[in-house]
Amino acid sequence: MDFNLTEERQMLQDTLRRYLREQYGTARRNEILASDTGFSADIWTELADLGILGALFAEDHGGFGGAGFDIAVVFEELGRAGVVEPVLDSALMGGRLLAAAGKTDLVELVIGGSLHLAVAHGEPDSRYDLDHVNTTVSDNKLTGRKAVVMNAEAADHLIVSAKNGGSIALYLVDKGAQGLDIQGYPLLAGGRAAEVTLDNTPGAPLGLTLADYEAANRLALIAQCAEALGAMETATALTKDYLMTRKQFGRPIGTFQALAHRMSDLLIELEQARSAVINAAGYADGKDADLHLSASKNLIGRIGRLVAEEAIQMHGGIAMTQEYELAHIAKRIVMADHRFGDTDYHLERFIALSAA
Amino acid sequence: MDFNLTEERQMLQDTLRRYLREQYGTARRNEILASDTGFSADIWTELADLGILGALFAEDHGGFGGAGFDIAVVFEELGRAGVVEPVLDSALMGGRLLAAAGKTDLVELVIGGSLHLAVAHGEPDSRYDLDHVNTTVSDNKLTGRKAVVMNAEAADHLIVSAKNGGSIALYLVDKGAQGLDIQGYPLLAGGRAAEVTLDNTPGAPLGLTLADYEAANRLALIAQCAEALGAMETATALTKDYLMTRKQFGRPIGTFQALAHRMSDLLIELEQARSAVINAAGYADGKDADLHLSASKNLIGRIGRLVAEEAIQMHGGIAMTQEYELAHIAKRIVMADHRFGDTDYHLERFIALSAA
Amino acid sequence: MDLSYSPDELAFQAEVRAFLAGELPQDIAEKVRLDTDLTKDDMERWHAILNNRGWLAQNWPKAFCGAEWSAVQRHIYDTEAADANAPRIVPFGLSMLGPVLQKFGSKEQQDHWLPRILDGTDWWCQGYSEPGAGSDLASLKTKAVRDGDHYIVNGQKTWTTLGQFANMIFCLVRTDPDVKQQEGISFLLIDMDTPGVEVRPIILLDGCHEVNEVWFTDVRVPVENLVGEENKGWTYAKYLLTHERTGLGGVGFSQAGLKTVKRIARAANHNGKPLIENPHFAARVAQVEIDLRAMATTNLRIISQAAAGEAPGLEASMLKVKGSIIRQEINDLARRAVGPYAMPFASEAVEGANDRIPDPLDAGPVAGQYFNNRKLSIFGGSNEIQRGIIAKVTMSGGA
Amino acid sequence: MDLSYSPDELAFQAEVRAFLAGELPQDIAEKVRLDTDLTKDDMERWHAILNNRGWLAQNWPKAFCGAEWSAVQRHIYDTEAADANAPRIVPFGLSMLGPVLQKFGSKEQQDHWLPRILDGTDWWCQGYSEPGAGSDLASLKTKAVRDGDHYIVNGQKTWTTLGQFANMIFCLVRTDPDVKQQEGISFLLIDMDTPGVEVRPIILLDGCHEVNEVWFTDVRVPVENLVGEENKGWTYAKYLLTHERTGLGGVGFSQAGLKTVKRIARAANHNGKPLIENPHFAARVAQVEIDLRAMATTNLRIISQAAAGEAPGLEASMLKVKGSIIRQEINDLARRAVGPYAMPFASEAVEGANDRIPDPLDAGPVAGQYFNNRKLSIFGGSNEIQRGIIAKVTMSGGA
Repeated sequence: MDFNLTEERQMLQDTLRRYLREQYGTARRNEILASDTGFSADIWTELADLGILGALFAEDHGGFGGAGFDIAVVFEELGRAGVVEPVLDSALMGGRLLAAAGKTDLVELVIGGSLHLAVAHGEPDSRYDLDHVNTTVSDNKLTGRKAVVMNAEAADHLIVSAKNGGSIALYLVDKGAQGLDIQGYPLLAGGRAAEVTLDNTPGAPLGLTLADYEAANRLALIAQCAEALGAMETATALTKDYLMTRKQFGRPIGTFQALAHRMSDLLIELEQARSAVINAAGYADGKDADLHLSASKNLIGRIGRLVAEEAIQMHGGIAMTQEYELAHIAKRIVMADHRFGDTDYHLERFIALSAA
Repeated sequence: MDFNLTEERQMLQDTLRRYLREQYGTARRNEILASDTGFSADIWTELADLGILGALFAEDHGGFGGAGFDIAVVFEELGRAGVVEPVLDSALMGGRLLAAAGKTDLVELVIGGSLHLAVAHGEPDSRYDLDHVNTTVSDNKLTGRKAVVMNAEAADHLIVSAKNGGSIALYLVDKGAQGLDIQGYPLLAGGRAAEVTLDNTPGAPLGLTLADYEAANRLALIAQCAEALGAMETATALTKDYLMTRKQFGRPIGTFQALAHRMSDLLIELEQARSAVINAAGYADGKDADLHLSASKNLIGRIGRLVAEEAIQMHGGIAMTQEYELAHIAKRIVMADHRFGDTDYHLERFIALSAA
Repeated sequence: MDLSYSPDELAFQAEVRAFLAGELPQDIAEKVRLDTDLTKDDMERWHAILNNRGWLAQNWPKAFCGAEWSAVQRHIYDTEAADANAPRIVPFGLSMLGPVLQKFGSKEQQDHWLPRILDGTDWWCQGYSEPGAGSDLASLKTKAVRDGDHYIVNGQKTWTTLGQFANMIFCLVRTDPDVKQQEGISFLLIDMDTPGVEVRPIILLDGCHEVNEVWFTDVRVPVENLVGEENKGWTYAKYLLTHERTGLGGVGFSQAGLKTVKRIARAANHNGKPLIENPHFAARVAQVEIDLRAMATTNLRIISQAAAGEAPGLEASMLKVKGSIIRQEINDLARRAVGPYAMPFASEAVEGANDRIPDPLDAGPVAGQYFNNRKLSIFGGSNEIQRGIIAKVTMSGGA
Repeated sequence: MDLSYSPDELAFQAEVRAFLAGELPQDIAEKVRLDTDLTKDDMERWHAILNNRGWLAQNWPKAFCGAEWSAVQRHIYDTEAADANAPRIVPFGLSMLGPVLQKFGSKEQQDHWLPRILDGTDWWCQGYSEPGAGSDLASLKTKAVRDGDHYIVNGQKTWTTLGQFANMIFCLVRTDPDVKQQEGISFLLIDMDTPGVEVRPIILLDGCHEVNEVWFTDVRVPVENLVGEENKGWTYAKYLLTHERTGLGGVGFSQAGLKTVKRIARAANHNGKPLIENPHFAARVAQVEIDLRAMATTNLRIISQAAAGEAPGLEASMLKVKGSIIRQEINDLARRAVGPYAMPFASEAVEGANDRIPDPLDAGPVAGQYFNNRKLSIFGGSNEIQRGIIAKVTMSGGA
């Protein structure tokens, strides 16, 4: 049993944390949020140059990491800084699906930062169910509608799921493909997504099935939990600082017992969240992977809500303003609950897997 | 709309509160708790003499009350004082079932305090389900086992449910009836109950069905909610007093913000509980009676747990000792959750009735 | 004890219902249903309709052309209005300034300002909070110095709701800096077109422009705009706070919100069944509904006390805390119910047709609303302030 | 990062498992499973079995005949022991006094007292808390006045766990009344057979006799029973508190408790189906299980830090708070699971065969346990004290 980061991961963490601290402050990030594209191409290139994208892939695929803890380390730091660039969807999910399909040449471009991807799986009424796909395919032409597809506008290729006979298969669809319609919109917590419709749109079969998608989804769950953890760390740190800076009756408000005790409860729950991410990353390869992942996502969802709400409440009015760092961080935390299954979805899955 | 007690009910409340304050202090009550019978015959007689038992019955049956608010007023005061005498089971449920059966002569004895009853409905595996009865009847002879029957040892008659063909019917069984076995034991929160077995035991049919039992059960729900409310009021008052008496660093501990805010939350929830009892009593005759009763019992269960646990926690060690008033009161509150359906049972019933 | 409405109350309820069914513009109701921001014109239209019916100034005495409704009547209106998706009445002139002028204003002030509130000539906003003062009004710094027939006002107010629409602001200003904090404060009416008044928007975390900063630089205010006596403003402010404290539980809003949650959850799919049938979601809905049913009765109890002449003090604080928790929980349920479609930034989306989000659940900006309504436990005296009040009053043996 | 056990650790786990399977008396395990009170004899029997195996003094150095286990080994033992329903090791001599004597005691004291702890000659209890002092040890009032070769002790201790079984008590006593509160305290070993020592039972709210008051009236204690230096007792007490603070999360107890809850809920009927299949109950179980899984990992992280030489300070407080909440939640679930059969007063019932309660779920006194374990968040530094410590340390910039 060992709870220390390896030297490589420690370096990765230090590098990324330092870079984001210097280059991704509130002002810069708020500029990116207000931009048309919703993300910064410069930041993306620099993340690639720093090897952050490569850390998400195994050596076999040209990366130098790819394990659960590599993913957790990267996304915790991205979450800490409230990064809105679509590392999770474009690089991790998209890239790992291409890696699973053996498209090593394309993966190289992802790691290098020059290829952008989107994963179009969910549909308007699928909610969080992974096996609910109504998009059809016939003769490698896809028809259907995909919901809230992250990074669809910027993607060079979309990875699209469709029902091929009785089973679900994944296809690579080019940006300019015929019959592809992308209606983009901004997201509350930053970045952009789109409603994607396909009308007899040609796609190249990737040879991947629902099981492959589920494998990528496991990685996404680790990443999403870790990102939320990082954001919670920032929310907690901001709150701690605020409580010790802001004064009433001549004393920092954090020295008043009610707020002090609530702050202690946040710190206790933050340790729980940290352990949940460790469990997610550490058990994601084992036989009980889904049980652990659902446990972690449920816990992160519950604690995330608590942390976001308490951090705002203990700040008071200032946290209600868009320009304050916590406003964005709190939105990242709460909106994480709407990705890859929410608190209740994973509670139910945990119950089902426990009974099995 | 009117939220004032009628003059009669105000008098009833004042009389009962004064009597219990004077006659049912901690020392007296702890004596009763330690006694073999688990209740005081003197107190019972005095409650009858004061008209408290009569307040639970309509004028038609020789009483002078019997409405939801009469029951709520009486049981709130009984709960406030932590009374362990079986008013709910013996007088209210037993008496009202006999009243429904038209046994006005027996009801008169109940009101007068000379007839003691027990209601034997639940069975070892029925939990809180009302329609789960395995006791059988044939030729007015009953066979089966009844679980946790309150006041069975002291009762002159037991009202016993049994499956008569496809439907459930109620029977009056005499104390000394043949084949009746009563294994009594004390209860954690005071009073005594028993496992009752019947082996071809003769019973007189009361002409009552499950629907009649359900009607009595509605009254029991009002009473149980009101009793728990009264106990919560005592728990809250004791805690408030303690917080303002006990000092640390030269100040009453209640002036420290964390405890002060938690105390405020208890007071807020106590108002919720009070409204829940009003809803239970006020809507118990209407078409949505069961919906309101389930809402109230669920809320009382949740708030009861909060109040009991917080009252103990804010007191600290002293509340852990058996002889302190709060110890008994907290047990009354929490054990109320185990009668007539617990928090989850009524949550589920509320959901089912809402959907209907 | 009697939980049912009297025949008169039932008749009134029917009257309100008929009025709302006939007079509430459908485009406005639809915006309210979807929690979309109303325009100034929307609000003015609705005020005019209510004023026509004589129902705009519900709590004003008849002597001032008010409806002079009983507490129960107001409760009935609130419930029916929320149920019909009517907008709330903008409170600054009607519920806040009006009662203060009626109690403490001069005859001239009453004659001049009150009719203008009713007919919509003036749109008022409130100048109480200041940066760094939190909920502590007594520490305010905006100064008014007498100069002949005018006061010269300098300072800054913040969290001024709908200040961007207002032409008038009622302010607490410090007129005597040498006395104890709560003394030396005056209540001043300021025309926002006066030179030196500047309104700066504050964008809230959900992207909405709802509150503002208001800056005063050498603003000249005629002395006749002083309400009551100089340095007695604290008394008037306290009166206003008490007056403002009815309906704090927001029962009607919560009931309407819960209806929305159920509508969404009936439409939303969860594993091939309507989400409302999922026991975990159903349990969350049921628990908040049960809490709300109890609070609705608490609300009525307090209203009935108020009708009997008792001032709602402690109970108002309790209602505000519990009411905010319940409303916020309902906002949270709405966000959950919508699922992935809670993520789009909907307020911006409604502006450009191109950016329109094809939300299949027709839910409106539920996540934005979730964040926006964190304000319920912060503004107007935070829940921490309320808990402090409750503790102080009860621990000193009050209740 | 690696969450799996090493081969050595796995081998140790197997060894512990085999030992428990072979050596733990079944009657004792059954009592532990049902949360029935153990007799003094039960505890002494189990201590003797562990001592035989060399596993009684798990954290003592080998030099003092201890097992000198690593933190991970102790964690493995704790988990397995809880799983097998082994009783916990009575901590007063082994985990509390032992380490203090080893660090601060004289050679004579070590040679005399430590073997007697191992072989069961002495049963120790702890004399720290005093009435009215709460968790604030520094304000203690029990006095020890030097008189030749003896101290004369007067005063009262309270909440003395299992004091009814003890023949020895280690006490904090005030030896210098004239200095600041935390100074002037000494650490004294007192033979409970000395005239003037009186033990009075405190019956807890679940009816159990578990704690006591201990009164001292002119009790003569030989000076050689002073540990370390006079007036330095506070230092030793703090050392002991730190030492006591491992395993505070009670992970093993919670895991065993959760197993019990599931067993009961599989057997209990709910509307014709096992209770465990009811989604509301299942959700409660799942949430606490998820919390427990995370806390188990937090526990291991802290153990691994401790093994690396870092003192568990803040983290121990966090574990104690969260651990107590989780255990209490599990107690609450057990009580719920049992339904109406939670009402009988079971501890008394086991005494007389006539009063035996025919509980069809074989659940033991779950409601009594629920009340009894409210102590987890009160005794040994209440959760409020722990939250204060956490806030103080982190707010000052520590973590």
